[in-house]
Amino acid sequence: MTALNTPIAPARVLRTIRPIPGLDVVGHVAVLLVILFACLAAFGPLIAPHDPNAVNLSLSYGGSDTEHPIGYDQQGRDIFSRLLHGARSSFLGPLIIVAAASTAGMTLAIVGAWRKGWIDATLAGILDSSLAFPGLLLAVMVVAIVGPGIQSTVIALSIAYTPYMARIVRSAAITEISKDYVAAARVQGFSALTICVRHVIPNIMPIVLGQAVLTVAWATVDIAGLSYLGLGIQPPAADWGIMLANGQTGVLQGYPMEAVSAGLCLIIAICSFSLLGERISRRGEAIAA
Amino acid sequence: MSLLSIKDLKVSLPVDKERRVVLRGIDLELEAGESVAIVGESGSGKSMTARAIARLLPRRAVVSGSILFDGRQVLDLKDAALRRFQAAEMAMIFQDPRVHLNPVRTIGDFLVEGLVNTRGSSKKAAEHKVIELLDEVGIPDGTRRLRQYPHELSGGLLQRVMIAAALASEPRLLLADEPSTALDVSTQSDVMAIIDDLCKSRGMALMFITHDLELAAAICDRTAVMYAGQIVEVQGSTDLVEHPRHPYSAGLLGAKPNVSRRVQRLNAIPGRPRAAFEVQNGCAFSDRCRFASEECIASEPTLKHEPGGAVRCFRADDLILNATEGAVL
Amino acid sequence: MTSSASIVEVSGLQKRFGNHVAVDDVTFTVPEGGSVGIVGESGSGKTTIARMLVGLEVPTAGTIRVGGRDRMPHASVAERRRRARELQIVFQDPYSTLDPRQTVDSCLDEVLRLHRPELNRKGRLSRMNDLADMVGFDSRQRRALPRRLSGGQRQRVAIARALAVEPSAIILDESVSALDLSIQAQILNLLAEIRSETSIAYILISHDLAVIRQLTDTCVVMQHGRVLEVGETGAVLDNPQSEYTKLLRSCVPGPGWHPTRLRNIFPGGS
Amino acid sequence: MGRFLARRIIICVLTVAGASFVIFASLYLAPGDPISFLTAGRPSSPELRAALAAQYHLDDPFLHRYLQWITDAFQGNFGESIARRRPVLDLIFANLPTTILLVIMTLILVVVVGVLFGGIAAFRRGPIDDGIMAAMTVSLATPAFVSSIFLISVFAVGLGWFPVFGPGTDIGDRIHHLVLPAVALTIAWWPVIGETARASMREEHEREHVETARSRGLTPQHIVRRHVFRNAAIPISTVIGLSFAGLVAGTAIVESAFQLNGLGSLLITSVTGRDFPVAQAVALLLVTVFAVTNVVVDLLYAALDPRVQTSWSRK
Repeated sequence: MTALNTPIAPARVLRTIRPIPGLDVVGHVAVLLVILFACLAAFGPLIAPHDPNAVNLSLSYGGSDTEHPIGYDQQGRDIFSRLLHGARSSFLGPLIIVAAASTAGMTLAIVGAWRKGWIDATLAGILDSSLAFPGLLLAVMVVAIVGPGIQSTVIALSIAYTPYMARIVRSAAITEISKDYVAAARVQGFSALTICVRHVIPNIMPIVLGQAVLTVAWATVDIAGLSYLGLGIQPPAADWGIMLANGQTGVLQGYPMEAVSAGLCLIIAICSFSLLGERISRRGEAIAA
Repeated sequence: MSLLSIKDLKVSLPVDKERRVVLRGIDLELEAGESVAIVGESGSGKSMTARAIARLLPRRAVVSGSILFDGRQVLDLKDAALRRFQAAEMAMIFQDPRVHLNPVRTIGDFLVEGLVNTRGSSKKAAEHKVIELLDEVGIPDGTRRLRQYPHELSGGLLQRVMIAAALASEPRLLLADEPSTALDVSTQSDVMAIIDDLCKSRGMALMFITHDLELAAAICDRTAVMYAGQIVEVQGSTDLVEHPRHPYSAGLLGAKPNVSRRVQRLNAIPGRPRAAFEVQNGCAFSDRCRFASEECIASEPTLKHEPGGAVRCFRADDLILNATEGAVL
Repeated sequence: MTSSASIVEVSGLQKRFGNHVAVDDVTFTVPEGGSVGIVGESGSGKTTIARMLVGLEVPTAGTIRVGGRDRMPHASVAERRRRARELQIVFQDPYSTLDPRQTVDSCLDEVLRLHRPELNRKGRLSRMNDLADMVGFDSRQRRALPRRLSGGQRQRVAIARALAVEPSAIILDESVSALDLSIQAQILNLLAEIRSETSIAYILISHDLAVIRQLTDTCVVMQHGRVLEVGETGAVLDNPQSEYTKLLRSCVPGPGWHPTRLRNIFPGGS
Repeated sequence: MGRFLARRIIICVLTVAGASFVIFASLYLAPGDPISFLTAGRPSSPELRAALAAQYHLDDPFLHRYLQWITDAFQGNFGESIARRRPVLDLIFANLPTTILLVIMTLILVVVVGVLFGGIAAFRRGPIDDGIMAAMTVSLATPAFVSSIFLISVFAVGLGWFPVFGPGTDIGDRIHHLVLPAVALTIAWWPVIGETARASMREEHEREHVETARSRGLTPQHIVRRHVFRNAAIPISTVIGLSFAGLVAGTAIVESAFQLNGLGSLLITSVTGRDFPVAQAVALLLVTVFAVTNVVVDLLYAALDPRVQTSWSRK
């Protein structure tokens, strides 16, 4: 099917792609998978062969055929099309969460690391105690107040991930700021903002980026989990978390395809993001050392 | 027979995907009770030599040549025999005692574990013995010190604890890898004096690794100067400081500022020290040497033995080198 | 202006970190174009003095006058830039002294842009050439990132960066102690040349008496944050007055020297 | 040490106070007036409205309301569930045993599996290490609700070794029922411990003090036991402590997946069923547990690392 072939470029294009220096084979696979999932999130709904919400009860738990490679779910909807649509809703939330948490976390951390003193001490205290509170719990409480939905969970998780981000950035920023070249720049009379923007941030960027990619992985788990529990994205939307919740009924009746396919999509996506994020972080730490 | 006899010792280490040579053939003899200093700058391979003798090289190091200790081949020792050699025949002291002691174990644990684990002493007997040893290295209140943790002691005291631990096994060879470099000036002299005293009074052979030729001369009978993974000169320590035979030795002496007088210009050696793996054809020092001839650039000199020492230089006999004024022709 | 001949005047300087007094009642002056050494072992407070002089630490008490003006903490950006042109610093560790992402040229260029805004591209380039010549850099090295440079070369860049501001004095905080002997000699010679060419003043902080002797005219001996002895460097080292200076002097190896056990300086020693 | 403990406890109390205030105040952030939010459109009798007004002290000033609520809460009075018309405390007590048992079983599994395989990976370089690392990556990327469904599909529906749903009756039966949920949670959490164990043991084994030990001819077993394990225990136990909160939060998901009557599933059903008093009470309870865990982690750290003890006792 064209849908399957689209992300894989023709051989001519492939030859122009060079391996990324310093990245191992697994890292390259992770990069390709992350690109694949990004494409799915962007174009998945456009290339889906069928309407993900077209119900046909006569096809309930129908097996696969040429038009429907994975078969049908309980309500006779095409699982493959639902997976393609689900990619977007599964990644859009995490992406917003990571963007928000990275920006907020980095700002807080660098201000704290630069100013030191009571500002940093207070920040460090808050960060340390907030680590004990899982984002999932905060999201559940927000849902308790404003009701289920993707917006509320995204906002809650953005707040919940900020301290994680801030903690990592803070320790990297403290190491960087304590280096002599930063002291030299201060003695040269450069302003704090200039030093941070020109020197500190570019040098800790690999660590921030690595952590951001890792956070995409964890936020995907959380968003899917919340949707699975019925607190996030609401049915009948096509989403991997919802498909797992629906699929659980199928599992009990001996039709595991929906749950298994959505579960595998999640596992592969999370794997690629965490592998890639880990490698970027490790590289950043190696450069910083 | 020498206590320690090193012949053509070569070591290479894996770096990324390639192998890097760090020692390019070391030949050195050490008699029982004798003290020899190995002097060199960073990357010269002086520490690697000591680690090769103690069998502490990194896992994937490739070693060739021979190290005979009392006639036995150290490089062939395995498992229990190797541990017996390490535990009973030799001991090693390192540059930074703070990282070479386990921070979460007490001084007592550290001192006693060697005796209990490798000698089968009882804990009580071991404690008794190490308290005596601590007194010998200038720590009289040993009983109290045994209960302390490394972070509660100063660097100088920690280095004395390391010395006491080295003495505990009554070794015949002490390897001291820059034992005073990380310490303050005043402590440095004290620690060196302790090592010197104890080696002499116990008849222990000492291999003292340092970058300071004058400190080497004050402690050791003989000095070997290393450059780029080779020994370039061996002589009696005092002779070497007064009449260096190799241009590099003379260069090191001339580069050192003097505390008792100021000179117009230090006789700095141009360029930077070469690492063993960077050496091409010819003498490793030729690119920095004022006296290098065509021969020096074309082929590599061998370590030529002569009365009182050995030197690795084609032009050693043409040159009259002066320590304080640097090298002159 | 109290004394037009001194560039730095420090009086009654004190720094506390919590209950610990790192620097206590330190007074000394640096004449214009002079070279003053501060000697001491770890914990003597010598580095803390350096950091206070350039405004990286705030003194608990005492005054620092540079170029006849008191240095108050919390200066404006413009004031800090003015101060930068009075006093620069070169640190000890060659490996953290440069931004790993900046080439030698872009590091110097950044400083020139800030302190010599009147220069155009060409003017900056010619100034950079001068600086590179002064510290002995060729054009290939100037395009290199710090990780391609050796320790000695990095210290040369740090010196050039300090000189780019054209300060009246440079603080050398153990700037040669992390270097190999043969490289250290090169840098010491370089520093001596620069001083003879530019009449810049040095404040040299070191634990190494020989380095102090080689590069300074007067020196200050410190222990536990206090000044023990001040005087002409030759006189202090040849004829030390305080017990501590005598001890330091006696611990330097040389011809005929032998280490001695110094039980008395340790509180635990019998 | 005493002052350190006091400081940690003060921080703990402040955290609980802050969090409880947010949990309490969130009622007033909700759209609409509190009573109609609490009843959530259910047909409500005047008695219920009066009971709610009394429970939340709605007639008092705001701060006073909070103080009343928190005092009540610490006396065990969380009010009454709106959906089930039972005291909240009864519901919590009814659901507590499952969660506690599940957390204990999971914690044991996570620590044993994590430290064991992390340790093996640390010392067996090559294919064994690679294999364990790959297993950790995949396992970590498998969310607990996904592994729950896979486990149910294979071991409950397919092989029939374990029950599909429910909490069980006596203790043996309860454990039997909780095996699959505990395994599902373990799949998500053992790599966290495993990676730390591997990294810290490897790091310790490369440390200079281990080189000293080797130079003294000590046996490898002695070095690993007395130096590597002992020192690696510090980061490992810290990470176990930090994982605890996430693990407890994770019980909400597996309890829902396996339809167990635990605290987590109580929280979820009260949120989906708009039973706010129950949600508030469970959240407050969890927050308190987490804050106390934080203190315990710090104390553990101080107990294991002598450097920390002295630096704190000096402060």
